[in-house]
Amino acid sequence: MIIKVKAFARFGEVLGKELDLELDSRSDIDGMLSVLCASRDAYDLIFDESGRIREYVNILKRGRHIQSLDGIRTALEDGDEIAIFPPVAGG
Amino acid sequence: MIIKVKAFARFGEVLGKELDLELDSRSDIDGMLSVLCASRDAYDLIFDESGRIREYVNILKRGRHIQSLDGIRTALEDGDEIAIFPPVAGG
Amino acid sequence: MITITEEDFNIDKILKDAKHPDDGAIVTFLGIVRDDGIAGMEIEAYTDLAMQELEKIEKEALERFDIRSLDVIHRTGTLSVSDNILLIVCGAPHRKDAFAACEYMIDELKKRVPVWKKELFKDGAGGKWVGEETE
Amino acid sequence: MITITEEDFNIDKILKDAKHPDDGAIVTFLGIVRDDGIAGMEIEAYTDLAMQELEKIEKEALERFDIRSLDVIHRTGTLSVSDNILLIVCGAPHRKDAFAACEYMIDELKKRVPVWKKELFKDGAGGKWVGEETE
Repeated sequence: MIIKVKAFARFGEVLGKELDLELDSRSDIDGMLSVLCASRDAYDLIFDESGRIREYVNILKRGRHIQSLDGIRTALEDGDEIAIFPPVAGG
Repeated sequence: MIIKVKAFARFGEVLGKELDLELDSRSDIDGMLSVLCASRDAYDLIFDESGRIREYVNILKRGRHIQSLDGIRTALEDGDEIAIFPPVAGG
Repeated sequence: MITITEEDFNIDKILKDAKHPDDGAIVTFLGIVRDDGIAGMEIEAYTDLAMQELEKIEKEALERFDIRSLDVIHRTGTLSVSDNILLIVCGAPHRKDAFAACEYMIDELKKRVPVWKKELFKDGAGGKWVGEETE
Repeated sequence: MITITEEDFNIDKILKDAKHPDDGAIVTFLGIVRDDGIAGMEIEAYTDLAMQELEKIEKEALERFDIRSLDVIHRTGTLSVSDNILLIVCGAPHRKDAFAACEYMIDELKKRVPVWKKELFKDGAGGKWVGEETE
């Protein structure tokens, strides 16, 4: 299946601003991040030393924070849009 | 001597907006008000039943409140500008 | 800058002129004639003293808050519903100071600056000075 | 109305359109690029979600305060020092509500709306995303 990933601010510079990821069906956020963070830079941006997602990383599925869904176990479906971004700083 | 009086808002409508009063030299605010409030309407606007200046009446000599000078005993000089007005309501 | 005038104003131009490189925030208060079932409003000012008092309040605000500019334009004369009455423009590095100084200016203006407003009745038969009910 | 756009805006026109007969006060917040020794700023938005979140905040403000209108324009793209970034315009019968709702909008916007700013260095060699120091 194809998942659209949008990354913003510095995350967009490291991960790419907008990409289509080809994932196994029945993948979840965790699986998507493994593909997305294959490079050392990308991994360090998203994960801390103990392999946990850094506190300031926001991951949204179709506009909803994954914390309000099933966290990194949130299931993905073909066509999902995942947004990933650092703390907001508009205005 | 000639004293310039400027009256504002409703006071201007009753007393006249701008007038030159011819007063005896050595007149004070009290003397000026006697001349200015010769009519019943004018008197009632400025004075209460007991003959005191109503609380909401502002009288300024050359931009200074007469309370910060000598009150109704504030002396006048030829060419003084006296302003008289109700509570402000701008903005 | 403090201005008392019968003329309307161009806010875009005033904001452009107000901008200072240190500014990150510009807060603007625009007072307009509210339709309280009136035909319009007549505004009178004791201009000399009003200018002095507005300049005094501006100085106080510049001392109290970290702002770069504070401009005030107060109109006089006869205005219709929704017409501009008053513009306050405050530029500051940060927004909290800009908001606070702008509110300080309008609050003090309403208390201290010799300006009066008369609500004009719709039937053309005179009007009522605002604040008269307290007299 | 909520708008996210690369275009600059005409504040006079927006204020004119915002006016409602019930309004006595219109408070405006204008965010501009502050010269912190930078060449300018690049602004990026997650537009779909930013629109949704701004509309949500607008709705909250309309419920919380006695206001008639709350408009927001947020620009994106590359901006220079003193360029307009953000405009918030709030119309209300009375000024206290207009000030409070305008401040509510900007405070919540800064916390919740997915927009990011990159300060561009003067030598042309890249820049720094605002808020990065916390990462």
